Amino acid sequence: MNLKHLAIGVVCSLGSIPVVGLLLQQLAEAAPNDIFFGWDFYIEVVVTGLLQGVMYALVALGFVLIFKASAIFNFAQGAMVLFAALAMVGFIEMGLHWTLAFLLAAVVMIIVAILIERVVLRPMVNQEPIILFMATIGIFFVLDGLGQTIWGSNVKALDIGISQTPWFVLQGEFFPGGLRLIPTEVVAAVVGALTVTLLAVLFQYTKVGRALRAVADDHQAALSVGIPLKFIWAIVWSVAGIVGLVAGVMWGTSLGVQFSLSLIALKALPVLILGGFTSIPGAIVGGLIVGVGEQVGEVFIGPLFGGAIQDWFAYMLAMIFLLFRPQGLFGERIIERV
Amino acid sequence: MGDANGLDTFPKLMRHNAKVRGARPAMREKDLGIWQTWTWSQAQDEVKAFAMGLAALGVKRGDKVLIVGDNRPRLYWTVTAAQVIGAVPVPLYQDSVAREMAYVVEHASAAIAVVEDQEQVDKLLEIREEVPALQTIVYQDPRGLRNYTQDCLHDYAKVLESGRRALSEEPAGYDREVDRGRGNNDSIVLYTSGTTGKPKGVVLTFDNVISMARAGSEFEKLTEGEEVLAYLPMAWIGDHVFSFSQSYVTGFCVSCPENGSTVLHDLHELGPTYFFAPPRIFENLLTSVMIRMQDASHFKQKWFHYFLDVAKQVGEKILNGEKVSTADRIKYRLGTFFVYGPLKNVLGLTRCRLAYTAGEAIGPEIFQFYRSLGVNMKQLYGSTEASVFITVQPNGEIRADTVGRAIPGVELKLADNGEVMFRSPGVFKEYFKNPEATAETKTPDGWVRTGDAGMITPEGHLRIIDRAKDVGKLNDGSLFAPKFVENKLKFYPNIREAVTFGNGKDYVAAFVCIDQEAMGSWAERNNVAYASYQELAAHPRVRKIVEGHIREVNADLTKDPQLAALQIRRFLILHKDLDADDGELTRTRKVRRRTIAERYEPLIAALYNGSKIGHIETKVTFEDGREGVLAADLAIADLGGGTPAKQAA
Amino acid sequence: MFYREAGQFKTSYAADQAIYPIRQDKIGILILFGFSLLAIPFIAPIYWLNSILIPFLIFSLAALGLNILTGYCGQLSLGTGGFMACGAFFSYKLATAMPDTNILIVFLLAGLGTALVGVLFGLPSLRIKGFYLAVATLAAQFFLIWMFNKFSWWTNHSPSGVISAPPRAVFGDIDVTSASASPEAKYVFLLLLVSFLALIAKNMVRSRIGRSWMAIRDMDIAAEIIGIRPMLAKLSAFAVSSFFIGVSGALWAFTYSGSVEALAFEINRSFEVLFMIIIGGLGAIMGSFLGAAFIVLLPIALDTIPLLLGLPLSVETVAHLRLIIFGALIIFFLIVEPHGLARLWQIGKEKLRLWPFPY
Amino acid sequence: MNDISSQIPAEAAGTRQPERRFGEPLLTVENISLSFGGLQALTDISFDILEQEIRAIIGPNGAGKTSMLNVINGFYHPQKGTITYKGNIRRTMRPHMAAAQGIARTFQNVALFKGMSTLDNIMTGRLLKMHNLRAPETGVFGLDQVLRWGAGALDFVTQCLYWGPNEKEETRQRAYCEEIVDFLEIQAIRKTPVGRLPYGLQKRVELARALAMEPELLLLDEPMAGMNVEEKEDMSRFILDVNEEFGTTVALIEHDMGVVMDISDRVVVLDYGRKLADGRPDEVRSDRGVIDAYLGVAH
Repeated sequence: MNLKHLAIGVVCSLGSIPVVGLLLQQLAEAAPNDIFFGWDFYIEVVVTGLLQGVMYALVALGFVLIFKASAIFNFAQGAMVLFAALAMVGFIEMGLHWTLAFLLAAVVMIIVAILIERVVLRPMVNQEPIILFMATIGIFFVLDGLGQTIWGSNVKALDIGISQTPWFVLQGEFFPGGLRLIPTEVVAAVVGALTVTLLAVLFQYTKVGRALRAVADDHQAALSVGIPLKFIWAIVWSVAGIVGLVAGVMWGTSLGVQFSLSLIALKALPVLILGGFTSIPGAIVGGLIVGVGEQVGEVFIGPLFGGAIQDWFAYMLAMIFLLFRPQGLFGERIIERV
Repeated sequence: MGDANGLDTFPKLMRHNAKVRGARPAMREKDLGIWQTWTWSQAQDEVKAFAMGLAALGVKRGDKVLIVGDNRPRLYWTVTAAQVIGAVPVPLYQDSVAREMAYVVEHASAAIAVVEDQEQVDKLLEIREEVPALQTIVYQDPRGLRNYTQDCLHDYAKVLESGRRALSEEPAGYDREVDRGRGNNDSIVLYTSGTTGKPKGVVLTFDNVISMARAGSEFEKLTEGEEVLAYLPMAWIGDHVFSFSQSYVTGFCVSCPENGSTVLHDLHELGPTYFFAPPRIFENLLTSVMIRMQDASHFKQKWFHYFLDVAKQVGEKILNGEKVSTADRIKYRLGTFFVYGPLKNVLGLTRCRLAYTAGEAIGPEIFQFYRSLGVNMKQLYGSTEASVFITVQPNGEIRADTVGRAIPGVELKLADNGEVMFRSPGVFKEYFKNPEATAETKTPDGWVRTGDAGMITPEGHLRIIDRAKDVGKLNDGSLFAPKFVENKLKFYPNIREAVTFGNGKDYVAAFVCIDQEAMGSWAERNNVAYASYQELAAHPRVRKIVEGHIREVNADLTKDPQLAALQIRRFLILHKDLDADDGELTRTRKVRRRTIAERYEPLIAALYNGSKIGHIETKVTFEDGREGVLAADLAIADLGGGTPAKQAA
Repeated sequence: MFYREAGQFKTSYAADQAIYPIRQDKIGILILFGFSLLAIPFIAPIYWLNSILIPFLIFSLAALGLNILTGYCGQLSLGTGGFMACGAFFSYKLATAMPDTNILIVFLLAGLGTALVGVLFGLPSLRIKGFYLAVATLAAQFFLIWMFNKFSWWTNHSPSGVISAPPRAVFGDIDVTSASASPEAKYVFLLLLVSFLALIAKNMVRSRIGRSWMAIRDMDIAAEIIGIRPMLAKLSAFAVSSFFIGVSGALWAFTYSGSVEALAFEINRSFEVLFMIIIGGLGAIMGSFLGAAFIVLLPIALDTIPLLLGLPLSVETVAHLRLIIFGALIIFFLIVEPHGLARLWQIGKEKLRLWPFPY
Repeated sequence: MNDISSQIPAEAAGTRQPERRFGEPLLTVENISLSFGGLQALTDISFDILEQEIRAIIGPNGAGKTSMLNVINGFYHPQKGTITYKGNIRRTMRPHMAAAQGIARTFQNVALFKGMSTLDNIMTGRLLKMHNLRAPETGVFGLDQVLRWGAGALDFVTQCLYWGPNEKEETRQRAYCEEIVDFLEIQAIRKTPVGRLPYGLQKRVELARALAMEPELLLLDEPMAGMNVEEKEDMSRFILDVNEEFGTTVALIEHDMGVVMDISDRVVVLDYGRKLADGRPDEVRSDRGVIDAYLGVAH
């Protein structure tokens, strides 16, 4: 958890906003008759993107945690998000208060994590990464099927008391109509920030966190100093599960809890490429960049392609990015040794 | 003697083969990953060129040409090439040390040696001072010899080259040389590694070798389609006849393995149809089969042994063409599919239609095992002096304990002391430069003493019981053949060595050494704890097992009135293995009877004075070279035995 | 058990390097091929041909393609669906634009076009490896599907976005495409085509190009030091792989479904094919076929079993249960035999060769 | 062309020289400096390797020996200094270009292709020598390039069909590889997957793969690491044989001083990325600085 990196990332992503804005200004001027954008509109787009980005980052965070600790590319992260959200909705439907339901869902996720470690990971220690990756796809199917078998496959609303009516803030000269903000997204951003901070503290200052970092650095070495690898894995998967729960709640409140939630994991992948598979700040910054990039791209570049480019825009962005920095924004530089 | 077609020498046979089957394979060698093949006409070209090359090096008629190396086509061709120009090839065991080589080189007064590689070159260079007669060394594989500057060294390829040049200058030279050969010329000198004294060079003429090779081939109806693996030393008569002479006579192809470490693999690949191996190799193969099967699943083992039992009951009968019930026939068919076929496949014996074993007695269990699988395995009795063939078991008359009938052309008789004597067209000309030994072995009327004691069974088969000089008499006057009994005991895997006594005694008694590996694994399976060989050997249950084996041998011996007196009356299990390091065995694991008689004198006495316990102190040499004294009290088991003796009487 | 190898020695390198150096294998494969070609079309029910054998052959081809890239060259790709779509739409456009061209040439051109696209999306592999590359290939997946969905030019402006394969004949007048073709003809056509392509794949992997792929897979640094140009090796793998996948996509559209839309080649299709090669066996031609058979048959088996047991389950529950069992089976399989069915096959063969000895 | 014996220079055969004679410098490195970020791996290194000699590079762990080899075969790019190979000053170089110029290499930790058999590994070493088809040289500008592409495409087709020129070429190269198998005495394992081989044999297979490239300069990175005495003797013999039979120039890194003293003609000693000494084994052995820095530590 390198503060310098974090700072660079934040500055970069914030710095990109005016640049993007400027570009868009140019664009707008080039075609003044077709569309006209005001500054407020750009900012609104960017802010929406940033908030969306936090949500991506939350999902990506789960990936990074697991990849860091066990070099497993956990494709089931999306399914864990859905499963957690379904569990929480399930508890709420049983009449529990959402906070209690959240806690219970967290417990469920811990149980799931332990089960995964026991049933899947432990017998597959020392397998090749691609095999483990395939196994997580297996987990993806199981969780998907299980969640829907238990709780049904209808779209469910998740209400944790956040209003869906947009807020309009900063009304004034700059934003004639006020800056339009969706409360859920704001809350998500705040929660996301909190989660990251919490994780940072956890990693930095607790014994488990230190062990975790040791494992991430070198499995063998960690084992040789007596760090219980299996326990660490269970912890990491639990944390990833809880992070997934948070993401699930956030996504669920805005989109409703439904099957497509498990596919938002796919959205988190370019975030990972941008940020690097092993960097938590990378996940955050990457998320922000993808969120903003996607919104901006959709609004300004989309029309050139006939719209609806979110599907692939983030990937293209990430791929172009990779050509210049193969290890991602914050990934460790790969020095090949022979 | 000669031949109707005038094919009385190997060069002539080669020319004949190149003419009538020039495009058929003559030799193969597993080299560079595949079986490189030479047809008869290609082989003849090589021989032609090399013969001329040898002549160019100054080799003359009657010269001896030393040949040293593994089985390689070029070395086989060297044999023929030397014969072309009337020189006499002298193959040597490739693993002999320089000192042993020096004797032969000196004795044969060989001026030229054709060798395989650097290893052999080094040995010959080492002894060059001692044997100045050796003027020329031709090597086949130039690897590592780049910086050898001795003038006597010649690359095979260069010799071949000069031969080709000579041929192009005088194309008729080859035929002229070949035509000069006569059937009564010396064809080869084979040095036998005698157990005592210096090796003797057995001189065989073309007539000797070719007539016997032909007789053997006709007896077994060998064709040009046989596949043979040449893996036994070229200096041994068996290899010379099976993988050289018979190939020339019938035109079949001979294949050389890649190297010593790949023989089994090459055997599996080649799948010979005509195969020879000493009993030791068949035994090792069988042991490895049984060991590998122990790792198989329980079910598979049951399955395997069930069908082996079926084979034991009916396999030989089917092979011998006897009557077998349809049910058994079906069972055997199934067994062939599930077990025997695959087993023969992994052993490389799938296509084998004739397997010879000779040299030593083969265990009946081993013999029957292979025969029951459908491998037509036969025992053969022969010697260098006979150009191999003396007796062979004819099809349908296969017994584990005889070596068959004299093959056509061979006469057989027993001397008064039981020694086997024979007379045949294959009888050797002489021992090279050793008329005394020749006279000792060969009577003026052409009979040859084999040195083996034997009997003729009522059906006319020869049975070898021991070396003639080891055969003695019990006090009641009956023949005592120690090795015959010992071999019967040693066929049990649990028994590693056995020494029997009886010459000048009232009855036969025995020392037995258990096989640590076999008994050890028995002990492990049966939870018998032991700390040392000595402890295991002294274990009562071990003694019971050995006793059981001896009783079986005794029961077997009673069946034959000629042998009933050989039953073992008393025995003990030695507390240590007989060891070559202690001088109790020769390096080839032959029992040194005198040493044992001296060292274990108190025990022998105990065997004959009725004691229950024998006490012994022996000197032993430990692995680090220290010597120590091992003391032990050994229990003596008494099997009684008045009854069977009476039965015999 | 069936092997009698003794005596099958090789006297030339050509014989030693044959695809099936053992006679029994050769006979076995000829019998299998003969049976598939001459017997199955007559004895297999239409249902079998349509819903099992035809998709099996098409998936085998796709798996073969992905196996070349992932199994032999070590480049993980999740863009299979996208490349299949390329093949499907390219061939549709070509076939409708040039109705008189032989369908085989159309497939060939569509394959070549897909190969080109594959090379384009393979470019990042020169800089990145492993999962980074896998994610990058998702770009191809999403972009391509989006493109075929978005622009109606690809579907000849069909309002539904669905393309319907026009009937095309081979060997004179045997119709092998579109819904009107007889399943038997389609099957035989596919069998011949896929076998031929599999033979080509086998030839490639035992030639120089295949060895350069495997070298890159096993140790790229050592490969480069031996003189292999990583760019050439990787891009050729992308090209060849995409060609195979493209042809399989074309076959999917033309022979299997007859009419297809871009969504048929969604990301799930990519995973499906990836599963095939993992379960079948990475780096094994045979594995592609075994894996395809497994993945094609598994859902059918899963659907049939509750029916057979007479369990009164709703369609939805069955679908969910199927997901669970499918996922669990995959995990189970990966734990038990991570090297796939091809390895099992190979072990079985070794066992038979060593029989009666244990392996 | 592909017969090993034709690789042997004619003058090498014949009388054994008491003093081995070497040719011109095959490779000269001058003032090489290499750093990674702040880490200085090599500082101002200069030495040369003469044709046909066995040159050892020794030094304690972290002395920069492997980095030196990496520079020579183009894996690392030094910030300063020049490398002259066969009389030409080398510019930017990728490892595969070095391979094309006749530099082969083995690695400290065996870098075999684990998924392939011994024979396939060696065959892979022949990749640069394999040509199913060769485009004719016309000398016409532009046409040659077109012809080369055409030949490349045809070559690809022959590989797909495993037919004609491809089968012939595979067979030809297989024969060459078998010569190497024979030379290094690994016949018994030719079809074994290399992953199943014991370490010592793996090292031998790696040497075989390097030899398959018909290198002029063979770089060996600790060829005897982790071997027992017997295996070391075998390996030393093979290295000497290679040097003698094929006239291959060898540069090797080795820790076993006995081996180095036995088989090398000249030794260069590195320590902390700097050159400490350079000369014949006996000279180096008695060098004060070397004893202090290296041998002294070992005692």
